[in-house]
Amino acid sequence: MNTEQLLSDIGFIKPEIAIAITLVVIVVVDLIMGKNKKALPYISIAGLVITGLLVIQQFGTSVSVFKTSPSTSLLVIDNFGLYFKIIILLASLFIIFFSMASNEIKSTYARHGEYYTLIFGMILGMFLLSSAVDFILIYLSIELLSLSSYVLAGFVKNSLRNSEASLKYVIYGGVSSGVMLFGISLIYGLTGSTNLYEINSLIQLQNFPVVTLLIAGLFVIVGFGFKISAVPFHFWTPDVYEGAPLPITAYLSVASKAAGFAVLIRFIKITFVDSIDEHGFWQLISVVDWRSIIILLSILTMTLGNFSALWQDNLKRMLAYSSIAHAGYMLLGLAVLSNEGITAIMLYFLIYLFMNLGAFFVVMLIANKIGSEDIDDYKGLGRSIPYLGVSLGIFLVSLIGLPPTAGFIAKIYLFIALVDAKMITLAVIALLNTVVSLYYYVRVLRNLYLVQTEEKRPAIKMSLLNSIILFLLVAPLIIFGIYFTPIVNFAKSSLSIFGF
Amino acid sequence: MHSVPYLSLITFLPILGMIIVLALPKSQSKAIKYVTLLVTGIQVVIAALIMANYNYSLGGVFEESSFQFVEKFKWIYIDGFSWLGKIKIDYFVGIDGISAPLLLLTAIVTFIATISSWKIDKQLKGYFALFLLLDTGMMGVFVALDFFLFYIFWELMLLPMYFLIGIWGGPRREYAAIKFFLYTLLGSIFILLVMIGLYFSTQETLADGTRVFTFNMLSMMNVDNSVASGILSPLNPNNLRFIAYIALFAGFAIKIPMFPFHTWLPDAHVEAPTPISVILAGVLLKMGTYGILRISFPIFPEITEQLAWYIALFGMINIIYGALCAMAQRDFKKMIAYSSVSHMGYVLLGMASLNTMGISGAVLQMFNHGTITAMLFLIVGVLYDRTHTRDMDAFGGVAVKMPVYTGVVTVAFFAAIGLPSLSGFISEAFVFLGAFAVDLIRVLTIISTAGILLGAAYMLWALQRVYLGKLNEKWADLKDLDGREYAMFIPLILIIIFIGVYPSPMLNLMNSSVNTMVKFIADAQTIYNSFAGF
Amino acid sequence: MTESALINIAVAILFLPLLGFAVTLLLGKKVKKIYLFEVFILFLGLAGAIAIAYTKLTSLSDAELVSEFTWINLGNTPLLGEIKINLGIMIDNIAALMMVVVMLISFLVHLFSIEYMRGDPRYNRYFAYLGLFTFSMSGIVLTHNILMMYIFWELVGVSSYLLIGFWFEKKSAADAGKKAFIVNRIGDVGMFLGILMLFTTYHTFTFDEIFAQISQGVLPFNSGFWMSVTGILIFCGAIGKSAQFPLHVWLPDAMEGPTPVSALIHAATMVAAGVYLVVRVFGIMTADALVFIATIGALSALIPATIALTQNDIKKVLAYSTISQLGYMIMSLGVGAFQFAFFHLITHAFFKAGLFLGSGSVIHAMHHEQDIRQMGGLRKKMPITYYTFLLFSLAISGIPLTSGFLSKDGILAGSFAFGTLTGNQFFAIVGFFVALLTAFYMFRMVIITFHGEPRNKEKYEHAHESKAVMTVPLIILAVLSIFIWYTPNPFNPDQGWILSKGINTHEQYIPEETRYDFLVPGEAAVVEGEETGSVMYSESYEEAMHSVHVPTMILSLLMAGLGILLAFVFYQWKKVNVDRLAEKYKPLYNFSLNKWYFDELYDKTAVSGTIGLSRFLGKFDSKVIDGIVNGSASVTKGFSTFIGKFDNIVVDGFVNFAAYLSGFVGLIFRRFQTGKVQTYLVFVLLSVVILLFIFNSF
Amino acid sequence: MTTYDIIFYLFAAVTLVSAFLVVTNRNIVHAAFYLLFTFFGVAGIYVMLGADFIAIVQLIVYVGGILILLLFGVMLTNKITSVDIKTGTIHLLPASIVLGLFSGALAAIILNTNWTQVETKTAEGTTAALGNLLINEYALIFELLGILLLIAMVGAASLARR
Amino acid sequence: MIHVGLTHFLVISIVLFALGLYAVITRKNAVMVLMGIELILNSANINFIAFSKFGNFGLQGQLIALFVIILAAAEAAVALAIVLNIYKTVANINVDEIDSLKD
Repeated sequence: MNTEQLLSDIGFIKPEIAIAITLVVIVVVDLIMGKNKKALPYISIAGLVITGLLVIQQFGTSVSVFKTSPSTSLLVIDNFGLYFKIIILLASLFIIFFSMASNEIKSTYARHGEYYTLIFGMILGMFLLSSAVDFILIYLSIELLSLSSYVLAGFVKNSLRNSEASLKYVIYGGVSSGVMLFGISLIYGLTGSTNLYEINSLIQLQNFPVVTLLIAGLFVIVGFGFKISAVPFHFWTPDVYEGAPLPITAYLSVASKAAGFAVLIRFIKITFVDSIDEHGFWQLISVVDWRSIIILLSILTMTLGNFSALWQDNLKRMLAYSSIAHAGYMLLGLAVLSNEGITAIMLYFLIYLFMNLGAFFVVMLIANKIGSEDIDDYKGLGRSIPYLGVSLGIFLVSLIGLPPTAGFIAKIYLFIALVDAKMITLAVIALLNTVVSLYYYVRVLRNLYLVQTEEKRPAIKMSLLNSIILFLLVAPLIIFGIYFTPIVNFAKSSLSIFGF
Repeated sequence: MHSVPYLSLITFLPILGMIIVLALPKSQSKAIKYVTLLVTGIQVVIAALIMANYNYSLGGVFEESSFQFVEKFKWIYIDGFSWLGKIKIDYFVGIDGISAPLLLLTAIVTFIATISSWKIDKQLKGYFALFLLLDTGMMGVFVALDFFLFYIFWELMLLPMYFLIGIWGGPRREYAAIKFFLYTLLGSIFILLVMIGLYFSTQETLADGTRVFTFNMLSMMNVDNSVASGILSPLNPNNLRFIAYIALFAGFAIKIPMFPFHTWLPDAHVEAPTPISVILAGVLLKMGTYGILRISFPIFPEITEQLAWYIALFGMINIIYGALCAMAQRDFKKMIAYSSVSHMGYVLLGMASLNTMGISGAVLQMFNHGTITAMLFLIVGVLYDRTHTRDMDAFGGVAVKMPVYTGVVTVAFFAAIGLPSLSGFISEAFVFLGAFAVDLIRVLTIISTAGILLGAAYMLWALQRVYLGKLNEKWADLKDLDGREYAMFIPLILIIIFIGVYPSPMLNLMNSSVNTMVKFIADAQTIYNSFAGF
Repeated sequence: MTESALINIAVAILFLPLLGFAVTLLLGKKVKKIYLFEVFILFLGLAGAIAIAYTKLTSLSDAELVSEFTWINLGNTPLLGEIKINLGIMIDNIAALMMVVVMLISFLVHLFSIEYMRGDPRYNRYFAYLGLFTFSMSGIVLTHNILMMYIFWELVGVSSYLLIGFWFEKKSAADAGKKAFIVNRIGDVGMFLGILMLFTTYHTFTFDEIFAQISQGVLPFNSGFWMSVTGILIFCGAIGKSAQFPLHVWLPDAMEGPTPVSALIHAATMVAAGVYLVVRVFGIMTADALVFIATIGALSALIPATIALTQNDIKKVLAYSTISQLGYMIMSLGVGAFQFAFFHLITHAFFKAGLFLGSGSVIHAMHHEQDIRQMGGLRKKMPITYYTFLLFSLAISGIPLTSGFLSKDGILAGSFAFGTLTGNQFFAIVGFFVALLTAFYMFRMVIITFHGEPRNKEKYEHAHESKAVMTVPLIILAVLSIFIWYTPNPFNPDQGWILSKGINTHEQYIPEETRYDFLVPGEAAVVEGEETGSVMYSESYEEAMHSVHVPTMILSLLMAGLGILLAFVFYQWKKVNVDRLAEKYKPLYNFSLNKWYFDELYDKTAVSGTIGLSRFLGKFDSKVIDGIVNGSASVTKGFSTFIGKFDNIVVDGFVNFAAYLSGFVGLIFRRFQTGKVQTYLVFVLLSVVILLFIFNSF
Repeated sequence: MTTYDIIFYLFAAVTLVSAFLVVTNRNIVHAAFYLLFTFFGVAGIYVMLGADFIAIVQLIVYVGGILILLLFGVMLTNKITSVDIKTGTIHLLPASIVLGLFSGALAAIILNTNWTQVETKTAEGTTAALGNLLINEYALIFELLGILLLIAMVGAASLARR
Repeated sequence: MIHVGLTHFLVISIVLFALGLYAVITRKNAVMVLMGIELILNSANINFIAFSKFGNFGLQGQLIALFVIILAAAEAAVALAIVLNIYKTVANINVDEIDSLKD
């Protein structure tokens, strides 16, 4: 590899570089400006917008860059990764706005420089994760992502729950990534490579001991499962989600999960898929039965997520479990092992982005006012907050997956993929889960509207900015619920993974 | 054809109304009510125009060309590169003789429910907005011919209904609302699954000759459109059509509600405010049976024939069981609710006959039950408004103070009993005539006739307990009906008597379609049998 | 008059009372005298009915006037073929005669009610209901198809319900109305099933079309057995409406209605509709069905007669006697004496309406006292009432010179003849025995009410003869109870116009092998029957009736005389202490007094059974069916703390089983979420081990 | 048994014994010091595997950096806990069983696997080669690590400073 | 005794891994838990280097080990900062007592 090659490769990671530059700019500006930190969010937004433009520019490219050998590389730039980068960027953009509105984050005004730096650290980690095809890079990006999020989860220092969340997160994350690293070492020991494509061709050529591959794979899945909070690797999720500052919780539940899914899909598809038949179904190399493993994980994930959510009194915690459940649904799309399934996941994520962030946003605005995330404290609130209440209603209905919201489109695409693969039983299980989920989502609506209280509930004044953000979150759910051609087309066109 | 998009108008007009209602300030309560009344009133006018322009000779059911007032546009058209090919969902609405009576019914019942909503004073803006949203959902279900569209409308009704029961309902409204919500959602997920299964089993040919999967219900009814690999395709020897039929049927049965899925109904009715009970019983219950007629029967004709006996059995159970349960009730509204269970049993029985008289009877019974039971719930509402109790044993001798009202009650009750010359009789008689003619379900039909007797027993018992006998002094200052209440009852009474005396217009309205359907199912048997050898 | 004119008049008099009903009901509150409109309409109706009957019997005797229109036309249907439902009216002799009876009695009852009901707060509504009834009854009479018959059948049921419960403030009245309707419905369900059989087989409701197909040998399920079943099912309607055993229990209770109503509906017309129905469909009745009918009739004649012996309520006695007389008619139909059944229907209508109106007059005078033990000696106070009443009693007992003698004698002769032809004398024995009982209990009532000393002085003092508007109807009915209107020969009605010209014979259409042997006509009879329509039945039956005519007459006279004599011995001359006799045969006496305990029996079995079942199902529904989903309390009791929490969590009180299960699963999941990060890691390791073992393919 | 073997066993013994002492010792400061020996032992093993440069980095970073850091942590926080540190929680038994299963399975699998083994030459110096890789093929990762360290620094600082 | 080979190194790595996990899941003190994590990382590193030597996979293994060591340092810093932070908040770093966030 020569310098020219390096320079031309750098051209392909402009978005990542833009993120890194923004990160550095924030650090520098923070140092220069001293106590005045007002500019930081706007710098972040500018950085994100520029990055977004760069990402959009890249659509359609399909190259592998940073070659480690003539046949292997660290990164690939393909539409699949770019799609997830768009999701990550959108989520990040919203999170910046959330942070500006959040009382929790406002209370840490003095450390805003670090806050935005860490956010950008996460973004960089997620960007690399979405495109990485080498275990080394995958591991290190996960660590970059994790390190930033550990700190962010405990960012409000003097809050016990923040600190507790942070500690649990770091211990859990450290062990998970350690186990994953051990798994990677085993794969390396078998194949002598860390590149997914190379591993794939080696597995196809040679007969590696299946059980070793299985345990190594499982170890790797521990790491990925930790990121997407798939059961049984999810335990940190509710505790950390509840404890962390709300914008960070929202961010973890969408962006970090998206990156995790991107890498998980890549891992399975690149490493273990033999070929793709004319119907878009993936033929697994017959070493590890990934389909069964993922089916099991997804059933566990959605079932546990939904059933545990029934019990939660804290809305944040409930949403944490709900996000676990949604991860379960999305895993189903992977379990199908088909292009259609992946399209369904991608579509799901795009919609999930709006509905989940929206729900968190409303919860945050209400918490700002009433200082509680307890569902029982929402009683009778509906009439004093008409717009927030209705928006929350739409987000929750969308999370349930009822038409005419986009949540329905997300679900139906998933079920279309499942039925297409003749996995009817799974579809039934998922649908029954949907019914269970109704209980706890509707419970919020019930407290908002059905319960009548004597006491006067406070009205919540919304700033213009917040109203616009709220609108930007609600509108796509309704519009895409009724006319979903564009997002489906977007997801379908982004299906191309490099090398296939 | 007709250039006026009647069906879109009648379906989406309430949405427009909802937007206006939402835009009005809270203080303009009169304006909100009048907007709603105007919207529902226009719907009745449109429905009347549709009936006036309706061509009685066209059959519909499975043939797109013989549907009327058809509007078909590309809605979702995804031209992806994926092997799945194009995804095509149409905005496809139209009516035939099966849906036309129900469209009319919906317009009328909604209009009357609006009048009955006049006294709502709590959060009335929200109420009427949700009410209008519900209206759109109901209309949409009856006009949709694309399964996807149908499903969206079907689910669209859930949430407004949840809130309408949950916010404006009685003491246990939350329980009732969530129960309704859960049950119907549970039902609809089965429908959803079958819908997707059917999607993968049906392809239609586009103008350019390419084949695409489709949600078009009418295409699903045509065996030529089947894809051999589809799990619900009759061409597939390992198809799951039987299971799918049961799932689909269960989904619809919950809405009917069919024993043993009926337990949400009494609770929902008891807690719902009067106008919502009226809508619920008058229109929503019909959607279950309508769904079976519109979707299950023509898409799965061969299984329909196989399972006709079971459908009739459940019809019979509904009739007898509902009637006996109604008899045991003390709560007036609950009794009426169970009577709905019983009356919907006739619809099932009629459909199971698979012949013209039975299905005509079933469709007519849907219409008649819609009007009669709407009236019954209004009756309970009138009394509840004045006394705030529904315990039948707490009344007595109401007729002394409210003679006109009692007259209305008598008409409604006798209509519910199936007294000849009132509409209920025609449909019940048709159901029995149709069902009795079928050897297979004759015994069930004979058992079902006990419903005639039991119906009279519980209705008259209720009439006696509440209205006859010595006046309970507690109610010494009851007032008879006022003008608004006349406005609710008189149209319904006129409809009930008109259909009872001269049912031909209604029967003619549906006749071609019913005949088409009967023939379709009968003919399908041979077609589908030819695949059995695979 | 032309045929179409007759039809037009018939349609007019059919719908006029409906108009009267609507106008009287709607204007009842505003216009006080609107009832006169209703009475006037009835007058028109009566005139029209007489005109029709006269024309029909004189100039159009053999014709059957039919006018119909298509009500529902489903066209050619795929599986059922052509479905077309015609409605229409048919006037034959029987219908014309029946119309006169209905209109006449209805008119008289209207007149009578003007005075009887005066002062009632719902005066106008009463007349409106009477109008509705008259409309419905005319419908039954004039219909040419069984569906319309059923429609009007139900409508008379409703008007009867409304009129019985007219004084609905009285619980017993409201109860009685409900009971009448529901008990009737039992019969109606049977009739409805019969109609279903007919329609399924013949695809039409029109009598003539059904008959035509039957004569071509088309039978339900191609079997005579099912033809019999169909006939019996149709007859079920008659059992209900004519209060035949075992559905007779509603009629005595129906006496809660105003007495003129009892006269009109529950004595003269509506209850006779059952007989009229069987007359209409006589052509489809097989021998088996007829034996069933006769048996029901005989039991219905006998049982109420024994009950009437001990009743003390003047209207109850009359009610039981009505059932008994209707039983006679039904029995008569069953044994094949078709003409006499209808004849008795007419004569009975007049004298029984008279009896009721007479009792109404008495009750009116006694200020609504109905217990005969409170009466006595009224002969002097109310002479017109007394003498008419006496005449009616003679008629019902079958004393010569009355109309009752003629018709009853025919019935007895018919059953006697049936006995001689088949060897089954059961019906004849019952007939004669009931004749004895009838005479006895009628005169028991006459004597106690009108003879002797007044038992309740106070009420007696206030009693007085009724006004003319009440007595005139009585007199008219009394006049009509004399033989001369029906036949010149007081001992043999055969020569009378009513049998020779009025009541035309009905053919039987069913295959010969399913008929009574003696009803199968010989060659000659068939020819003759077709030509004149005046030849009764087969020759053998006619001969048998002729041969038993004289013995029957003597025997029936003996029976009636004996009955009257016994009544006088017991009650007038008091030769036998009745109370002691009752004491001596107390079980028998109580059995009769308590109406054979039918009400109690039905209450204990059918009524409580149904209600019990419904209660059980109601509970079952809320506890079990709902409980399967909702989880029953007992299951959840052990988890009460859990549930308490759970209630808050999901929805208040939503102890749903599914939710319970979900909650339980959730609870288990919850156990893992200890908040201790090291525990979590243990679970992760454990999961990896488990996954390893599951997916290990060593 | 060659010298190589003897040295190996020596290092192995040091590593494992000290590691065992780390996890079982009640005194956290002692444990931290035992960890020092473990890191030494591992460094020695690296040397035995011919990874001289890594061994040195191990010593510098782990011993010089991480361990010191941990010791600081211990010093700053042990006031209360060092007195009464229990080696077990109530989950000790089940945790040990699970861990035993886990490790047993892992060991069984790893030791039964037929790993790729090729005859290797004696190790040469690797530093230059590693350096080359680091700024050529793995330049991206090199940069990434830079940012990672920056983030870690910022993060740690943001939490630690008052 | 056989010649020292790959297996020997793997045994060391497995034992270190197990000991690390043991520390993580049983020790109450958060710093001890962090030490456990370091042991785990070390065991993985031994694997990488051993495999790369015995499999003759080139220097990649060593390179990974190098990265991991750097990363471990960063992680240790962050983790320790968090531990210190929580110590400041609650004066307790016993991991099993930090459980206010739970179901």
